[in-house]
Amino acid sequence: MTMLEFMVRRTLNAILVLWLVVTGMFFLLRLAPGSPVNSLPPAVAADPLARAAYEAEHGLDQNIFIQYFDYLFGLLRGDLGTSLYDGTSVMSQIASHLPVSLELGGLAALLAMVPGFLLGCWTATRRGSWSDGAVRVVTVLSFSVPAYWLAVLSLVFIGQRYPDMLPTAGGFVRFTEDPIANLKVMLLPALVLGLSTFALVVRSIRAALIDVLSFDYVAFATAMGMPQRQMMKRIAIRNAIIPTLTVVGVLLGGLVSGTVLVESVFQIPGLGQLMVTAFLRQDYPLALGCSVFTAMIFLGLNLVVDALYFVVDPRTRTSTQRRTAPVMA
Amino acid sequence: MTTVMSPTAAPVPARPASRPLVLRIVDVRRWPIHGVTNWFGVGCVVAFLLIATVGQLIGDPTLLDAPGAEPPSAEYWFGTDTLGRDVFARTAEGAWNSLTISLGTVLLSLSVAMPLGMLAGYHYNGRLDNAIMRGLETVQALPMFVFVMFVLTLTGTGTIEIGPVTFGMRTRLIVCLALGFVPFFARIVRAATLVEMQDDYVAMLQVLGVGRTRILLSEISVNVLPPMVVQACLAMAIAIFAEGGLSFLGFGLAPPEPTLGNLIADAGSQILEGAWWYATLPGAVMVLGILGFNLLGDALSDALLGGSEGGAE
Amino acid sequence: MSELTLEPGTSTPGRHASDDVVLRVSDLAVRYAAGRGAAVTAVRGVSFDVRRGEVFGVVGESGSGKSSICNALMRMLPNSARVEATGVEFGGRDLLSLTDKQMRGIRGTEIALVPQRPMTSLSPTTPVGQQLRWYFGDSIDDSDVRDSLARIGLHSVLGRLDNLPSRFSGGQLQRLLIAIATLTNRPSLLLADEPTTTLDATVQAQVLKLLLGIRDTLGLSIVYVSHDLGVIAQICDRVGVMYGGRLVEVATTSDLFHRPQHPYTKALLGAMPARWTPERGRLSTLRGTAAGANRATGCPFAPRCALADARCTEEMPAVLGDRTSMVRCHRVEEAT
Amino acid sequence: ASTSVASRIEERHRDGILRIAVASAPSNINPLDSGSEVTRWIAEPVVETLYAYDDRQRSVPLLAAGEPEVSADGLTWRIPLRSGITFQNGDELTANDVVATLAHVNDLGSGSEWITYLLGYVQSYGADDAYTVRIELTKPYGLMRSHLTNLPIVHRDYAKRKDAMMGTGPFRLESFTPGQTFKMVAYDGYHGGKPDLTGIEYTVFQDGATRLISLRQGKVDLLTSVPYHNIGSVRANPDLHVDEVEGPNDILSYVAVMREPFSDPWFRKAVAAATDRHGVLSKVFGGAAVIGQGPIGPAEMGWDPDLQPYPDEPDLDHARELLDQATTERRDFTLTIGTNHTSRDMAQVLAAGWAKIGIDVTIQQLAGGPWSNKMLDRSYDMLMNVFQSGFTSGPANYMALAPAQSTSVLSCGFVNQEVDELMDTVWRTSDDEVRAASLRRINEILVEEAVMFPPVYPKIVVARLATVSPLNLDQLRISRVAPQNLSLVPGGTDE
Amino acid sequence: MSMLVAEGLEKHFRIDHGGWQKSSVLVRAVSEVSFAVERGEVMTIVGESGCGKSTVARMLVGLVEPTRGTIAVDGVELRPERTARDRRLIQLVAQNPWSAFNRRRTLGHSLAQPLLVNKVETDRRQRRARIEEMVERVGLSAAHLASRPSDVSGGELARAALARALLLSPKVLVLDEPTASLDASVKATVIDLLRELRADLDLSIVLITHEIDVARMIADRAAVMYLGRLVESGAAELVLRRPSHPYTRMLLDSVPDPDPDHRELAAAKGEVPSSAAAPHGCAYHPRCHLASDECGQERPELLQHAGVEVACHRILDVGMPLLMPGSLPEDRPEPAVAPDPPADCARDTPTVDLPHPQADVTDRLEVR
Ligand SMILES: Nc1ncnc2c1ncn2[C@@H]1O[C@H](COP(=O)(O)OP(=O)(O)OP(=O)(O)O)[C@@H](O)[C@H]1O
Ligand SMILES: Nc1ncnc2c1ncn2[C@@H]1O[C@H](COP(=O)(O)OP(=O)(O)OP(=O)(O)O)[C@@H](O)[C@H]1O
Ligand SMILES: [Mg+2]
Ligand SMILES: [Mg+2]
Ligand code: NI
Repeated sequence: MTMLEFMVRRTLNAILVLWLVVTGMFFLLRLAPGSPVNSLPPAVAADPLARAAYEAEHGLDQNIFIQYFDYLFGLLRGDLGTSLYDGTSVMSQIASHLPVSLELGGLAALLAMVPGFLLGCWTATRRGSWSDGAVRVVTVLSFSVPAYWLAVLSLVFIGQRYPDMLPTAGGFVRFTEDPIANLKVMLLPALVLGLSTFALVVRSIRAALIDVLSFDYVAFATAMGMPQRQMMKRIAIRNAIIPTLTVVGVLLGGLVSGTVLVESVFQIPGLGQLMVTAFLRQDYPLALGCSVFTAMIFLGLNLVVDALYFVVDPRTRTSTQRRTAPVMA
Repeated sequence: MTTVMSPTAAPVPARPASRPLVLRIVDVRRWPIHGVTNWFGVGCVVAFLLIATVGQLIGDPTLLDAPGAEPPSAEYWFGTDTLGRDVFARTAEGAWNSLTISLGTVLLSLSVAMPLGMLAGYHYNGRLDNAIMRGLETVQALPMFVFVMFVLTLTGTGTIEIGPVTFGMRTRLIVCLALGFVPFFARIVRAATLVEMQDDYVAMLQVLGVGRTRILLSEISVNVLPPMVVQACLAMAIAIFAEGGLSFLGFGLAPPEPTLGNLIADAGSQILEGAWWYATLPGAVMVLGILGFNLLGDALSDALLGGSEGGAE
Repeated sequence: MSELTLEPGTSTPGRHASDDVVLRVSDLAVRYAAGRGAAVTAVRGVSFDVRRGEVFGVVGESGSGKSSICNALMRMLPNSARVEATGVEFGGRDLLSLTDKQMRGIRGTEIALVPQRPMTSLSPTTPVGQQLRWYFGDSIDDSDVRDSLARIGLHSVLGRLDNLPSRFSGGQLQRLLIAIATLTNRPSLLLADEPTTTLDATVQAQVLKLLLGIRDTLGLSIVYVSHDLGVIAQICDRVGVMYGGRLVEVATTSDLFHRPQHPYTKALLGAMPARWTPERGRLSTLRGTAAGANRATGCPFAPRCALADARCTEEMPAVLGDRTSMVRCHRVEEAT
Repeated sequence: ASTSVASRIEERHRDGILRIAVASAPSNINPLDSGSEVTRWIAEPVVETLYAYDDRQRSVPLLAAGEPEVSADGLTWRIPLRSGITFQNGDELTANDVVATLAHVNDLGSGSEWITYLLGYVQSYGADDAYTVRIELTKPYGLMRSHLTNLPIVHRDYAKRKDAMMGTGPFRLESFTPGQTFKMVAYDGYHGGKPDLTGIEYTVFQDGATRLISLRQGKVDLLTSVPYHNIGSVRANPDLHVDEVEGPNDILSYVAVMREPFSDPWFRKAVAAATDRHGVLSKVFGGAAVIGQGPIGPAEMGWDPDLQPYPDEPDLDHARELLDQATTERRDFTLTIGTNHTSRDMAQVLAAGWAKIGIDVTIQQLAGGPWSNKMLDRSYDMLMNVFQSGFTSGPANYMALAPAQSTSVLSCGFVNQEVDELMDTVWRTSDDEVRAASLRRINEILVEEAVMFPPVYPKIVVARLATVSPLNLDQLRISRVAPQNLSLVPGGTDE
Repeated sequence: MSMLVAEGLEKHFRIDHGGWQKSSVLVRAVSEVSFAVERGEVMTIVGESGCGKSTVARMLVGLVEPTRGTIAVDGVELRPERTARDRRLIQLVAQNPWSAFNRRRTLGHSLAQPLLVNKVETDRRQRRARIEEMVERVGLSAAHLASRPSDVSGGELARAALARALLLSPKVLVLDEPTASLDASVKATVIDLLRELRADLDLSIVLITHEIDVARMIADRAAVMYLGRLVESGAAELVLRRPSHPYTRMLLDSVPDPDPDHRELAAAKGEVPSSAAAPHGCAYHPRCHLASDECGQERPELLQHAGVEVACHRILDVGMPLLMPGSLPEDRPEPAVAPDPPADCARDTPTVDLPHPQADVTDRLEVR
């Protein structure tokens, strides 16, 4: 399979899943008790005239399937309807919140993956030493500390002293407004968010590397006198990345989930916070829009991981041949 | 290439003594748990369980008669909150809630995921497998948190009566969280089943006429279960974390029922005003639980799987 | 390298061996720590010589310590293992007292290894061509080198250098690995740890011929580990028989097959279907298994030996003979 | 209190911008859509009303040129407008703008909260000429005057927009980030006196504690909704001033009289008697509230300070006696509250109190929409929420009373002829004395019948840096912070 | 009537290559394989790895559904969906004893399964007795039943696997490389056991193996497979000692002879091609030193030739191999016993005496 072919297949699969998600959520939301009209001021919502007028205005009086297809076509056009709460376009809300989340997630991923990768490689070669033990303790602790608790604690212990580090206490600044202030404000949340990812990357790389180091091909390279450094670079790390990549999909899910919590604690106006508010207010169109976008991002990121997988592990290209390797002999 | 296997290619792996699994788990002396960290993990879990069970008997989590916002003292170990409640009593009750919900979640999701995963693995690449996998992918396309929020929003926070069954918030939380865990478990079960399916003994059983149900229930399951026990332990940690996160966001049990998450959330303002004990101590108990189950998972992985699970540790 | 031919397809005992010793192993012991202070002694008191141009066979059942010897010679045992020896002399140096760095210099250049499982001995994610380049460097572009590779049956591999190892058969890969092991630096000693057990008989024959051909051309010595007496008979000059971590008998191949001394050797030969006759009825002459033999205090074979007495279980027999041929057995000792 | 904070403030004040921390942002910035205080706080400097309250809470003309002309039957109102008043985009205010405003708030599909007050009363409206607005009513509506005092007038082109605000006030909305920040600059063409400030900036801090921290650290000048738990520490801080006034802060708290157990008056009275009002006052509000009895509080029209049927501390013995007389078997109910922290704390204190007479309370915390669902479906036992009523209704909280009227769409099932009639009077009459008397009587009946019993009336609490000029507390009493009238005073104020 | 009759067995696997058009490859794992095994007879199938031996075995026991062809045991045709009765007719013993048992179940449990599910023995006690009897029959003790696979040796496991297959008292036993993964000394005991059982139980056995030595020792008849097809079949003495087909000869020659005085490693030319792209004509022709143009064009049929069936165009050109004295089937009354073995170090295969072309082929390998 070529890269293009592989990606097209994966993309089609992702689109199918996305469609299932949208369809499932849409109908479930519509089946849920309580009309969205009820989020109007009670006296308005209680009045049959006002109710009918509102429903007509928002197309809620139509057949559910018509609404569904309207929604799907809207989705294709980039129109996700309007928020019940404030009547703004869901798309514009998402457009203004999404970049913040992406920045936060990206920053967290960067802060977690790069040092995590390096530390994981480092400890794998020092298996059993005290530094390995220390790293193990640190990583287990790191992913055992819930981000939201850490966030609350950091509000206290760091926020009191360095209020500029906190988006909550200083008001959030967008990257486009003031990059430095923005990074300052994002640093702590990104660290908190990335901590568990960092720990899992370390553990995963370490485990994979230890595994790989016991494989025949490493033994052969060593027996052929290949210097340790080259062996790590050419063989060990390259092969150890593959199992880690499969974990990365899960990690990304964790990051996306994590933004929801961390954004709530630090009051960062990202997609996560928007989504939580939307859910709490039962602002269905907004909640649905946010969820669809989250799913889209998640599936998109997984596509990227797939692509990486394809690059790092050329065996995927001949996946079917691999299963029946004897045929090729 | 050739199937000529030298004896080296199929060494008899050293396995723990062959006694029934349950006995091996119960007999502490024989626990192959060694190393400080593993025992520390067991200690954490025990401490967490103690707080959740025995601790919960000490003090009343909803009684408002204490002085407000007092730091920890001999009388109130974890201090009191602004409404004058004993934070320790609330933490213990919260730990109990966390524990029951997490345990329920893990058990429920396991009981759903085991059959699903085993069926998918048994029919690897078949139509049933594809259908199951697509379904799991769909549930997974939303991060678990978002997914649970979605379902909880749909069903509201009150009790729901479906026929004669009343779904309280606790049950609902369990069901939602469990639904989020199912893909996670099902994938692992499926992978483990696949490995088993490639083992000759399954083919042999088929030749001997053992049916699908029997193979899955009485043969493959005994091999899939030990790794799942390890995974369940790790999942307990995640469930405690997730339950805490949900109640932190306000999607958990309703007040005045304390949960570790809503204790932390409640503390928000107070902690800045110097009431450090308010969020710190319940949070520490939660960390105790999560850390404990994580380490216990590692330890069990050593003990049950010879430490080779996923090459981890 | 163009002189590489595979002309002599067979090996006559002693034909290629000279008297200078390439490797001299004295009293080698390998111990694995097995958790909680317990230890497994996989190899003990093993002494043998390998002479220039000689194929020294090591034969024995699973777990008898064959691989442990190879790995000890390469100094590639896991950290949990301890190696002791009065000396492991190779090219005038004691391998065990070299620094790690010096040892790295010897690996691949003076001592090379042919692995047991060719299918998993190349990195699975890098094209074969690139891996060849790691070892051969740019010389892989020379037509000479290519020619010699093609001549040893790697023609089809050279045509598909951008393919991953999984696209080649075990035979092709094993030939490739042998080429890498022997042709990059022309080592003087080759350790072959059951290089053909995973291969078909037809492919095995090809690989064995290749090994012998290379031995003849380069004049290297080979330590050939196997549990297949047929292969041993075909290619080895001298053979050491391992049992329970001990070398119980060393003899020239011809002597071993025609005049086996040790009861174990005899039993092993007797259990070969190829040497079975209908008159004999049963094929097996041995009871029990080799499990736990390396924990025995006396002769490791005593529990299964029909001739064993109390002395055998208590006392390890002394070496009878010299380094070129020896046997360790009380019964043989008594007989002489 | 450090010098670095002081210098930071001084540095910041050079630009003459007042920074205000608010607890939440309005859902949209159309000031006609929402009656909530969050919208109002942000809209105050930008939009103005036809009439305004003076410091004695009498309605006086602002954009109107004088008192409205009301026809003898009370059905036709003519309001003269001042001329020469311009919007912040330079357009002159005319009757068309007022008509556009009215059109929006009367549009059933617009979702504007004002519809609640006008539905069924306003028949038509129009411009007689450029400076006269005419409103035709279906029946006499005394409250119209109050609404005209509260309803902001918006530029005709902006009446329906949810993403922009255009009024005649002293400040112009320059930019905003939804849910986060709102920046205003002084409008040079303002018809009144020129403000001291060059601009006002609102920042949303949802978390009370961080809101407070930013005030302490001098990042903001003014803080609305001081968390009740933290009032003590603000009071103790010499660099900060805290203003607490009795305002139209309400705790909407009523029961479903049409269903068990609250259909039983004895049960209701027992619950009312066992309500831990003092606990709520001290534990939840840190003392910044007044013990509550009926639905009408101290800042509202009809407040009766002498009406005190229930004790501060729950009278458990009496409550048990009352409960013994109840015919209903049930000893449990669900308390449905809003999602805010205050409601939650309150509910927990109350539940603990009720538990003492053996009543088991389930607390159900719901956000706006789902909360409304309950209210509209009448599927609640007891509803409770905190809200501020001043903006749409002035010094009287009619909406909170609506459930007590049996003809209301929101009726809680309480049927009382006298209350129904009095309510009609309240809505109809244009005589404040009559209205106040009616309200007093309604309050009395509801207290007696224990249909509505908020445990306390919370105060409005605003904190500011010492370097901000004092607030007008008379305006604050009806929830007007009026930041447009504030100024920055170097070195602090002396009060 | 033959005990086991396989008629025209074929198995094709379709393998998808994830591509645009879902291009797929057809692997002809087994084609047109027919054979019959008599009561009490051992028939062996030999061939290189991947030639389809296991697929035949799996088709015989119903693990793989044949694409074409029929299988009949004792005159009963077996359907792809095996019934309990079918299963009692034919059973399988798989190659690797370590993976033939559930590693977390006791041997007792595993051995009870066939009796349980086929409702052969519903009474617990009797079942137990029957299992113990069988276990002792294969040389294990009842104590082994309580242990798990990891606690017993490979040889014992192999015995247990045999016992399990025999519990259903099948008429035909299919053994897929039963000794390949065993140590030399253990292998010998298992071979002994097999020979014993066969004599006692009057079993028909299909033995699939790599090990020509083992095959020679116990087989009555032999079939040689190459790329999914039978190339030669007939009496074991003929096929395994005096092969007719060039491929069989090459196969036998490459088995190392355990005699150091007789060193002649005959290495085959090239390797087995993929069964997804088998060469035209005779599949062996690219490696065959006798190949003519015809071989590359037309596939030879299996034809009777000098007592065996051979599929080779050139068989007549090569000529009938010299016979070892006393090794023709009709010379021997008892088929189960192999002919007189040659002296201790004599070669079994008489290839030396033939105008033998292998030497130059093998020496050259792929060198051109
Ligand atoms: N890393 C290790 N840790 C502990 N014990 C080991 C280790 N490697 C080998 N052993 C033990 O040492 C003994 C000899 O093993 P070794 O691999 O050298 O045998 P072998 O002769 O090569 O066997 P095989 O034919 O199966 O390859 C065995 O009992 C084995 O269990
Ligand atoms: N399930 C399958 N799907 C696709 N191809 C298969 C399958 N099973 C077997 N094959 C192919 O069929 C051919 C014959 O396989 P089979 O396992 O029968 O060979 P074998 O002779 O038993 O080899 P070995 O000696 O290695 O066991 C091989 O090319 C193999 O790749
Ligand atoms: Mg070995
Ligand atoms: Mg096979
Ligand atoms: Ni092969």
